[in-house]
Amino acid sequence: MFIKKYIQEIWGAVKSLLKGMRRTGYYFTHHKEIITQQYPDNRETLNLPERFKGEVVMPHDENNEHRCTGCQACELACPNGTIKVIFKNELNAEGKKKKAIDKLVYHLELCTMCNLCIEACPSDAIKMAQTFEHSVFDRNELTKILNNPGSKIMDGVE
Amino acid sequence: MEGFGEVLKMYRKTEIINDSKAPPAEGFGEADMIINVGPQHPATHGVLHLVITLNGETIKNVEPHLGYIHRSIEKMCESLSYRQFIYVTSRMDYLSAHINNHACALCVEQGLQVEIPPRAQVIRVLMDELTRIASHELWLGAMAMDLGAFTPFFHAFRERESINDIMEETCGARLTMNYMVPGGVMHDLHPSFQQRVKDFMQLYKSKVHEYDEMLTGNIIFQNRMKNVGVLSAEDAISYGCTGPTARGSGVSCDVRKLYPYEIYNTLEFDEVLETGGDSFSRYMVRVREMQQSIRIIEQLIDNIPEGDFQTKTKAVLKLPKGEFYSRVETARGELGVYIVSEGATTPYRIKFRSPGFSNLSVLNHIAKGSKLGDLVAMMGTLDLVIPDIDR
Amino acid sequence: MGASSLIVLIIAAIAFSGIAILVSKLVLKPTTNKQKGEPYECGIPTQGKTWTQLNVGYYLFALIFLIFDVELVFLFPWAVVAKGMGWIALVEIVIFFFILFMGFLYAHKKGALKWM
Amino acid sequence: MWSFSNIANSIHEWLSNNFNPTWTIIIEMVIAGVAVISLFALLGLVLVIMERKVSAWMQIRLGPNRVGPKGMFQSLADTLKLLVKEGLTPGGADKFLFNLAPFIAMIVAMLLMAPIAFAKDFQLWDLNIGVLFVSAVSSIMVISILMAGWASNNKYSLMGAMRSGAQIVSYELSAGLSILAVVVMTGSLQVSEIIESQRNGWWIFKGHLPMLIAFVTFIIAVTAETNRAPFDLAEAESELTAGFHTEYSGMKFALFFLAEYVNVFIVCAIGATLFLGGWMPFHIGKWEGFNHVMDYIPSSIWFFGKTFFLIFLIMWFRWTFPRLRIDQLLNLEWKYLLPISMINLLIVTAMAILGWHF
Amino acid sequence: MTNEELKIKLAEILPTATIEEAAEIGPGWITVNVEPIEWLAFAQQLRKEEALHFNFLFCLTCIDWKTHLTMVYHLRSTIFHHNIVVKAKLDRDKPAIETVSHIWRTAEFHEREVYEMFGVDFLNHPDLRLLILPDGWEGKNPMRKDFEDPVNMIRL
Repeated sequence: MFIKKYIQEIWGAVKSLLKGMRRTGYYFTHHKEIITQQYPDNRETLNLPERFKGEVVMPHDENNEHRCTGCQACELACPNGTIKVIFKNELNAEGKKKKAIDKLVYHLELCTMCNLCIEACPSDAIKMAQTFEHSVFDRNELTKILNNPGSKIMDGVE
Repeated sequence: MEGFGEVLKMYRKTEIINDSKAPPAEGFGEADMIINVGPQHPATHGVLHLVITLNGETIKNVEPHLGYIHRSIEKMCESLSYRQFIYVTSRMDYLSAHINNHACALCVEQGLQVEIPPRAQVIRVLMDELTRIASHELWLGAMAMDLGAFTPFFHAFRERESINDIMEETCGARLTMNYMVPGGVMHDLHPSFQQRVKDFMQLYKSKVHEYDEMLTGNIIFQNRMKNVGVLSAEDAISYGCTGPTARGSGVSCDVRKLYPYEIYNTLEFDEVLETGGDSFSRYMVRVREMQQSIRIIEQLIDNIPEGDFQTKTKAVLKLPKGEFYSRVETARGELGVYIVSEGATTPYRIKFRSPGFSNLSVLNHIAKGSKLGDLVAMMGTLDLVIPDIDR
Repeated sequence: MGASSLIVLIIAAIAFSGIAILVSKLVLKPTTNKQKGEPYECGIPTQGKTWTQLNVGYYLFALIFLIFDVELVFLFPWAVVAKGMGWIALVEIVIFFFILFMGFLYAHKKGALKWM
Repeated sequence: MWSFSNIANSIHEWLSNNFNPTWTIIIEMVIAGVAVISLFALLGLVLVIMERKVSAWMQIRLGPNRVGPKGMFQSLADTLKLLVKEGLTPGGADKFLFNLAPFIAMIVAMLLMAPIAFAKDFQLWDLNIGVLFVSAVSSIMVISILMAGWASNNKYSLMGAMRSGAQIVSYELSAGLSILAVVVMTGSLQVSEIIESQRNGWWIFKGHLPMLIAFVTFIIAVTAETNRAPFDLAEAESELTAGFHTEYSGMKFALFFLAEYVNVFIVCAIGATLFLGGWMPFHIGKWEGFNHVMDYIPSSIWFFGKTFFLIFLIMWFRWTFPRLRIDQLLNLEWKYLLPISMINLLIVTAMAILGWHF
Repeated sequence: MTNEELKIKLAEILPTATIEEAAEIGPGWITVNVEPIEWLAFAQQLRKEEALHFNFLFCLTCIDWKTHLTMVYHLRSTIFHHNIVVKAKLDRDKPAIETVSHIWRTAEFHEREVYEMFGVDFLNHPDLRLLILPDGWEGKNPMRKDFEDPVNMIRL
């Protein structure tokens, strides 16, 4: 019958709407379900996973020595030209001339954090850091030199 | 950076010329008006530009104008090596970045004739399915928001966030992971991966009924979706639709079933098909597909074989001369990667057959004659990701 | 306060909005820019005239509304006395509604309530 | 006992003792104007923060929590932001109408304040056709929206205005019919008499099911009339970016915004007055003790409590439901709400004549 | 239908075409090289023929070989699930081929993309305008090998 169908239709519609309201009402009253992370406040407790790809860094040990041989594998592996290796000639202990890196220039503004340079590095000289707050006021600050001034290559790394 | 000024100049030049030259659509009447939806519009989720001819509230013609985020990825890939070009494809359909990378890796492996270890295969499939769920979650929230229901967006993001955390832990990034490499995957799984995926599945299962309460069963939502944007099976095929868009019209086109890759032929899952062809069917396909993905993950999560996660490949990859085509099922449909190799270290020509491009082309066909409000529902259920369309 | 409150309210509303707009005008210096004056259409220059005729679908509702709104105005005095008048009021209004409802059904059948 | 009416009376006495009658009236008018303006501004601030908190908690978020304790002053900061924004007038717009529209919206919202009884004996103008006044003035609201949409010279605005025109005039009917249900029961259009008639129980309880239906219809209709989701087709941000106020910015936008919220408050106040007994405390039959406790709560708290409960209900709708489409919206009115409320009115009349209520 | 049968069938329809098995693409892929003039008739037959029923054009692209262009059509049947690749060699200076947008509607957008990227003129295309590139770009075809980006910011 028409009237019966009409009323059933309305009842079904109201029921479906009440169901939705029950759900939102549940969340309105259950504050422990809140998932907001208050980002700048929780900076201390924010633990990024060790694999997080934030930026490329070159670890140095306490003697200011790094593991980079200047093989340019990272430079070749990079799809964007993010890494540039600049060489200098250096005299080693026996007085022979030896090529060594002067600067390892890293353009953070071009980097897409694809991890290919780290994969390509044969001597594990570079790795990904967990930093992620990269914003600066001057774009030039994003061009970084990864090796510390006066750093040397570690002994035994070929 | 001296080129930057010129880019700006060029941009300005092209901006002013614009589309005003475009002739009015056929049958443009007195009472009709042309209205631009996008590129800065809340419903286009990106920079899609639709020029809509309206008669009152009724749509007479929809014409997409693309290219606002065209980066010519195909041309870019021609100068990148076979290892490098994979990362760019994450930027195409950024919501299913894993699956894009997977397609490229598959194509390169096909050319190199490399067998990848079973562990890597399982990892890839797991990641693909997680990505698919994450993508559908985002779609669900965004589509609900288009229809004016704001709350499900946040509920959907809660689940998506836990997937992103899993991704972050294993792959090191949340959106553009670049985890697939030719020969396998880049890292091994994180030790806590299994536990976290199980936690996620528990979360998902405890919350999945919310979508029914908030959306699927809701009378307003049903009215908005049912009989809106009806796409027949023939049209879906003719317009080259794939993925949930076509499956909502009853076209069986799941690449995982038809042309199984990796270990999909050993897995038990259903190809989700709905026959309505309207927006509601497309919605249901995606909602049910999430459950199928959960089913796949359930089968695999306790059975990840031990072994290598990567086959060692040469440092410099060279594909033999020839043509290679691989296809995978992304969250939006069939992604084809067509590589033409001249035997060099870089591909000679790459074509990405992106699902969004074909799915978008059907919009004018299904939108004609419906209301302006329906357009939002249609665009929502076509699940357009603009970088995927523009490439 | 009586009817004079309406005057107070109107003046209050005008004063409130006027002061708010005036303060915001005083706070900043307006800058002029050609793009600023353009209508917002998602960043694309608008095509064609905006002030055109719109489809008649909107106006049919207005017409039907007019009929029903007049009916509503009739109902107000009736409603005040209905309880006191007793059954005669109910009978009268049933007849009134019946006629109105016929008109409503007619409009419905003619498709006036279908959105065009 | 401390109450609004006592304060008003004492002020009046003090003024009439110290000034001549003309000055008394003028000063009283100024005080009333200032009071209404402050109420207006306060309502805007409170309702905005309330909306944001309600939406946040429903969406498992925290909501604003930076400005002031628990984000209480967030809306104040928002107002300040809007104040220093430039109020643009687009080049192609009809400048006079464009700038007039927010004023009309404000005047309408303000005028509706007149017959509302905020507390016992505390009312600006207890006119004898109070309810009719409300339903008549509230339909002027549509003019301001149409004006804004038309004058903007923007297609989105025009569409939004047209939609809201069709929508508001349609829902005017069922809102009026559900108000009539109460009027039939009471036999008066005067707000104070309607409240007085609920001394022994609110209409929603006294009137059985038909009154409940009238109440539900009323709430749905006023949600639509105030352009609130799920009926916010006039703004429909995913379809028309911002609908009729796309071109408005700065303070002019803020006025529309404020007018919308005040309208919500007013319709909820009317709803509370008609169906929930206005400032009448909650009484249960013969529980004398309980009733006495209820009487001790000031009448203004009863009124605002009921009103804010209804406002919360409307906010709850907004953050739960998807938006309707324009034709569905009108279908809902013309095929469901209007016939239902018409038949409901007949039933209520029969009930009133038979005396089938408490 | 097996690949052998398919090959025979295709040869029947278009005797002038060269058919080869493209093993490296994957099993079951057949490459058919056609002349641009024959393409439209051939396409209609591929779509209409009951036994072939290639109703799904899932990829349409072009390759610039510096000396000539090649149009590549990837076709599939949703019933038989067999795939073929049809290639047509085009002149590089004045590339033109018949449109297939009325056979497979998806070609409409794909052809517009190829038109702007490679400059291939699709005859009888209903709406051959720029799709992705901004208006006023005419004349330069970015996907051709000799295209120089005027504002190449990073040169690797």
